[in-house]
Amino acid sequence: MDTNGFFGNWGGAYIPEVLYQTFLELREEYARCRKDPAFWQEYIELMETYSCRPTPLTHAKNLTKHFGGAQIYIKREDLNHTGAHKANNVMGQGLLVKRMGKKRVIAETGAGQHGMATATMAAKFGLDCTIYMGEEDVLRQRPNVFWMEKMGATVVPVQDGSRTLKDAINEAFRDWVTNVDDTHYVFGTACGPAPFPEMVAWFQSIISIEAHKQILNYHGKLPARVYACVGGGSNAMGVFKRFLEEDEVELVGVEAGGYGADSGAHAIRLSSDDASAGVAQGYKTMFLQDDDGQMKQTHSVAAGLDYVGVSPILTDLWEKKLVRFESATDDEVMTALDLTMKKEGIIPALESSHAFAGAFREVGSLSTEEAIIINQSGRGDKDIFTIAHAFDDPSWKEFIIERGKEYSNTDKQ
Amino acid sequence: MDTNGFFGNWGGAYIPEVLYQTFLELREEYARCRKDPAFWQEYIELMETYSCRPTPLTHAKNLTKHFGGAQIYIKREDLNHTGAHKANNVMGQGLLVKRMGKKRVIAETGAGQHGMATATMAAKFGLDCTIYMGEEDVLRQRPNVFWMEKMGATVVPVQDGSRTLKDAINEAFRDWVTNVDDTHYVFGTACGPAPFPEMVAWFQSIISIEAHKQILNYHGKLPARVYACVGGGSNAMGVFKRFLEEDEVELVGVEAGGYGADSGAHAIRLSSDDASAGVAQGYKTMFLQDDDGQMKQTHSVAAGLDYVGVSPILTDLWEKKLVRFESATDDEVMTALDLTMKKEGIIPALESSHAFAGAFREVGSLSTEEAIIINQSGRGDKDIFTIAHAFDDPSWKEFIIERGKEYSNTDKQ
Amino acid sequence: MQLEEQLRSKMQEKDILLMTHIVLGYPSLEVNREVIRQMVENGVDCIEMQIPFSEPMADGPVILKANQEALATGISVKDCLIFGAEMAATFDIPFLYMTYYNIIYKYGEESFFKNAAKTGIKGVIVPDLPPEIGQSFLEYADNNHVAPVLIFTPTSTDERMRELARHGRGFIYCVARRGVTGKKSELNEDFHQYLSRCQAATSLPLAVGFGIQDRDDIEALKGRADIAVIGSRTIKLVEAEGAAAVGPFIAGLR
Amino acid sequence: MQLEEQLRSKMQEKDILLMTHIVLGYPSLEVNREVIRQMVENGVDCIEMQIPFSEPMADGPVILKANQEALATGISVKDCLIFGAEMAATFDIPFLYMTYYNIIYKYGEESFFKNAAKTGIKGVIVPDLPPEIGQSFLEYADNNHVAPVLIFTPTSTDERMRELARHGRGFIYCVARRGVTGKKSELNEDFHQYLSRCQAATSLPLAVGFGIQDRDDIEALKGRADIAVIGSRTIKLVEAEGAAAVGPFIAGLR
Ligand SMILES: Cc1ncc(COP(=O)(O)O)c(C=O)c1O
Ligand SMILES: Cc1ncc(COP(=O)(O)O)c(C=O)c1O
Repeated sequence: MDTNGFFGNWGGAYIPEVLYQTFLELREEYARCRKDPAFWQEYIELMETYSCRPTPLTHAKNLTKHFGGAQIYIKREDLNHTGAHKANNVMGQGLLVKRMGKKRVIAETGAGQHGMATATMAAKFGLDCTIYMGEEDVLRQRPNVFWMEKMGATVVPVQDGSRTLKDAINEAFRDWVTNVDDTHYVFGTACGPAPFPEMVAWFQSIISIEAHKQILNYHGKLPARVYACVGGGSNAMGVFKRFLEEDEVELVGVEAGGYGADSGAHAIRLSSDDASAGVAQGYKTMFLQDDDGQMKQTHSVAAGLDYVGVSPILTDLWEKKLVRFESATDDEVMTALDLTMKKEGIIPALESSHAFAGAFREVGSLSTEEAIIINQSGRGDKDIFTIAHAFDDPSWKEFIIERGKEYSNTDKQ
Repeated sequence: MDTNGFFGNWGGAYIPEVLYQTFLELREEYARCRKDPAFWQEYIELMETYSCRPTPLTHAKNLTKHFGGAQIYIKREDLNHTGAHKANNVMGQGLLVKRMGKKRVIAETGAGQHGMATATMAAKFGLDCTIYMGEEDVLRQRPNVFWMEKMGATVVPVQDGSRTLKDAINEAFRDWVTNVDDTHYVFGTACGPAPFPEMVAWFQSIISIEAHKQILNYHGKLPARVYACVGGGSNAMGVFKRFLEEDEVELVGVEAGGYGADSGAHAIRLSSDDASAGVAQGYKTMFLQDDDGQMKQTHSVAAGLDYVGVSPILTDLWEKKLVRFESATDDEVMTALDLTMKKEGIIPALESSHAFAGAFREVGSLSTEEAIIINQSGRGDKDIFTIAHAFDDPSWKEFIIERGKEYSNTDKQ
Repeated sequence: MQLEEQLRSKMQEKDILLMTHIVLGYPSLEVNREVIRQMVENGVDCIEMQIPFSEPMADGPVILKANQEALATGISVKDCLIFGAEMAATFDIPFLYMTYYNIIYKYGEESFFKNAAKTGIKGVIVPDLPPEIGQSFLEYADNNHVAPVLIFTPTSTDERMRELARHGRGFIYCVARRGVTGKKSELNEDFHQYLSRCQAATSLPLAVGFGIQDRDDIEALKGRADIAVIGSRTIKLVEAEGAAAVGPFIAGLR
Repeated sequence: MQLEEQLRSKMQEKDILLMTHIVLGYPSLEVNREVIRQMVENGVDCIEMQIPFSEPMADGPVILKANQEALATGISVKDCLIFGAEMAATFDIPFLYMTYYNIIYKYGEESFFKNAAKTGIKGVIVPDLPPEIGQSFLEYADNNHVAPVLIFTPTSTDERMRELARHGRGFIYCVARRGVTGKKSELNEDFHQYLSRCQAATSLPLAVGFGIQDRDDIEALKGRADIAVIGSRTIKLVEAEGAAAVGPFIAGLR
């Protein structure tokens, strides 16, 4: 990151003037934290005692046998408290908020995982909390909304635009410019204005710091490849970061192919030609936008991946060919999920299942002497409404119909 | 455990003759495992790389402040893979099954957590799997049923008796006596015929072996008390076992008070006079039964606690006054759950919330120099249908009604 | 006369004896009474009366349901014992109680056996009490001259059979196969070898049960076993055709 | 004549100038045309025309909705620029574009400013481009004699204001409060202190916007600011009462 927050041609801080001072303070506090080994130590201790770090690296022997190629290792971010890697970033920012003395946090959320994590952190740190969530996502992820509210957060359904993640981000910014003095905006992914991309990637780097040690320990050498799904890019940056220092490790980001790269209904920013350079939501990156610069509708079966932009750090790595980008369609993702459940007893989130799908496509052609790491960014429990729906499970439907009827009847009384 | 499987006056193996030989082999294999340090080592490694052990011990500073008494520490079994302590037992038995060369596992399940854990283990170890679950519980815990099926298990709804846990156990025994040669019955709690109570408690003792080290490390001395909820008693035995060697630590088991001790609708076996000594489901313990010895209906808001019997090891410890037993009503439990979510950003399972409720009642009267440990046996996500229902959440109901309507409509087409 | 003697004297007259099973209180004691009458009149040699239990772990769907429905009518253990006494007093064949251990444990082992002895019940079958943890049970049985009937199964080793035979009285109940009551058993070569092992392990009469359903099954047992046990089959018959169907069915079995 | 000069000459005649805001294409360019006519005829001194953007991060609900509905009609950036040119050619007051940076970035900074200059547009307001990362933007603006209008806010330090003033042209847009467009601002003592700080930091004319709604607000600004900005207020007026209501409203403001 240069002094203006750029990574190569990407990033920056395209922010309304009213936030200038706050970003200055944030950048300074962040710089102090980075220089202070005690801060990272405090962060590690928090994650060890409140979340479940280090998360395991699981050798997926059955999947390995199934594909007959490289040894498949799964980095288990699903075992974090609140069920996804999002906790890493949020807890780190929580410590920062305490240092800055702010009393309130806000956040956007798509899949609801970042909202859950932020509501959790706010409860633990005793902060007021408001979560902005596209109305579309509120409907898709009602269980997460329920838990956020139970933890004391206010969840605001955003009814503007496409009523998904990007609109929630805009709305969070509107809140922030209004309540800038006492409020910190806990950005949920490695996007947004500097220093967010770098800061989020820093907190998430705990994933690859652990995985690097673990794979050397279990496999005796570095992995041939590391796979991660790419929504905003935080779990990908997290699991890539330490391995970027190792030339022999190929890093692969898997984007949401939705109904297919040619369908127009996807969220492929880097692995197709549909995106172009732009500036929105405070930063410069490759956006899915039309020729006028208006953002397009995106689609993915995974609520956490259908985002128009992508981390400027990843865009820089893409441009420099240091990370390879692929995509996986909704259908491929459901197949990969199904296989992983049956073979390993592990339920990846729909987001994470993209990384699995991307890896499954290629792993068979690697030697059995090699290893790959797949980052399981989260667990699939949260997706039961989507997954049961996607598998068209008849008893699930019946169950929901019955419950619905019960509630309709009691409501009438 | 004596040679006949008794702990004092309790336990034994009251099994049909057809199982005699299998139990002999099981007892012998178990004895070999206990003597073989490599087995425990293999178990630990499995839990470290597949589940998330050691699970953290979280200092609940906000709850501590709220009650103004002893330091509250929470043992985080919710962070296990599949979301509860049940994984400890199941993975251990999985290793045993592999040694015995059996190809199929069966299990009973109440809350669905043990079924989830068993289905998961079966997927990982490549075993056929059938789960027996009371029809009542199938309805209460549909999400768990969905995941078990997706992991390749067959879930059989049991329509006999009270259609809950005890009936699922009976049905699992019926399967076992039929398929005894190739099948292992993965008993889910520290009950049933010997060697199950001791074996399950042994695998679960990993909880207190870790917690003992952790509390000395964080608090500098032993805790004054350790709290656990008591269904069958496996999580309680797990978190008590190591501390039983320490005279100064008081152990407290919290049973399901349901609608209250006087209501008749509860599952209090040891902390009220409603239960009496009996023999069922293969072992002798205190059962909730009538004067003829017929088992009674039980009730708890927590599907995993409404069981008629209780671990014979706990009954022995109760008789010897080495563990104190209390109960918490459904209402107290919901209040404790609510407070824990708001104060700590942690969502205990309804079962585990009983331990919290029991601890909250007493912790204020202990000195702030002291510490207590509450065992959070599982996470509450699985309970969303029950919890949202119990909190009477209007947007949840609306959401379910809407979904139900959608499904009704598409089904008609 | 004790159970074994009684049976042996009948065995002199017939090439195989018949034992039947009923669940007390299902569908009612009145129907039980009628069914037993028909059984006795049509040549049944011995009847096991199951005192219902809420957790009949070793029983299959038919008897399981019978247990539950009997209990749902409100029948008590005391009702069962009074009825058992009445039957023993009325009919001149040996009656046994079959039940799970908890029923006896809660009633009190000593009182239970005293009651049985006093009311003329000849034996007790309990499927969930292995002899090594049933010492007091076995002692009370012997002291009261009520036969504790033990069970052999295809999974029992020769050694285990000899151990069981040491404690069993009256006869040995040989379970025909793995599994619970109610499903048809294959009476094949393996089964015959199993019965030979049973015979070698004990001098007590052998009863064979689990899935014995018709005249062919009984015919096949002749010369290999002393007693054929008809269990769920008559319960299903009563359900389908009423108590009156039992007499002709029994009559046609031998 | 460049923007600052134009404004200064008007400031000689009036005790405060009026700048208004419209969102191009909302509800349609036809209505925009009529609204602008009424504004000009009733004494508005300067108009900022917002080129709609799908992500108007700094705008409140009224303008946000206007952006979205304009885009839903299918309006393009080109449509907006043609319309802007028409207005600049038709009416003898300075017109500005207001938009988010991405619109200009995608169009091409150089082409955008060339177009603006050629069609008589006097200035550009972009709320999401801080000058330190807008070097090329600022250069193209200066080269084409189109004023880049920069923004002061109550959170800006004196130092930051001086830095902004160094890059700003035409006038400084002083945001009256924290927050987004559309909500009423308290024009209290704090606000007056803030305006004094603004004045001290720059010699450019000061426009005050965000929440200026009526004659009283404007009255209160006289002597403290040079330009009062009416934003969402007229959009709401058109929504509620149609374009014809704009003229009388404007006429009544001063
Ligand atoms: C489980 C999970 N994985 C991945 C993502 C995508 O975010 P990112 O690309 O920042 O990791 C999300 C976003 O919600 C998520 O919930
Ligand atoms: C989370 C959780 N805690 C506790 C229990 C109760 O079982 P036990 O008493 O054996 O720990 C269950 C049973 O399903 C459970 O799911």
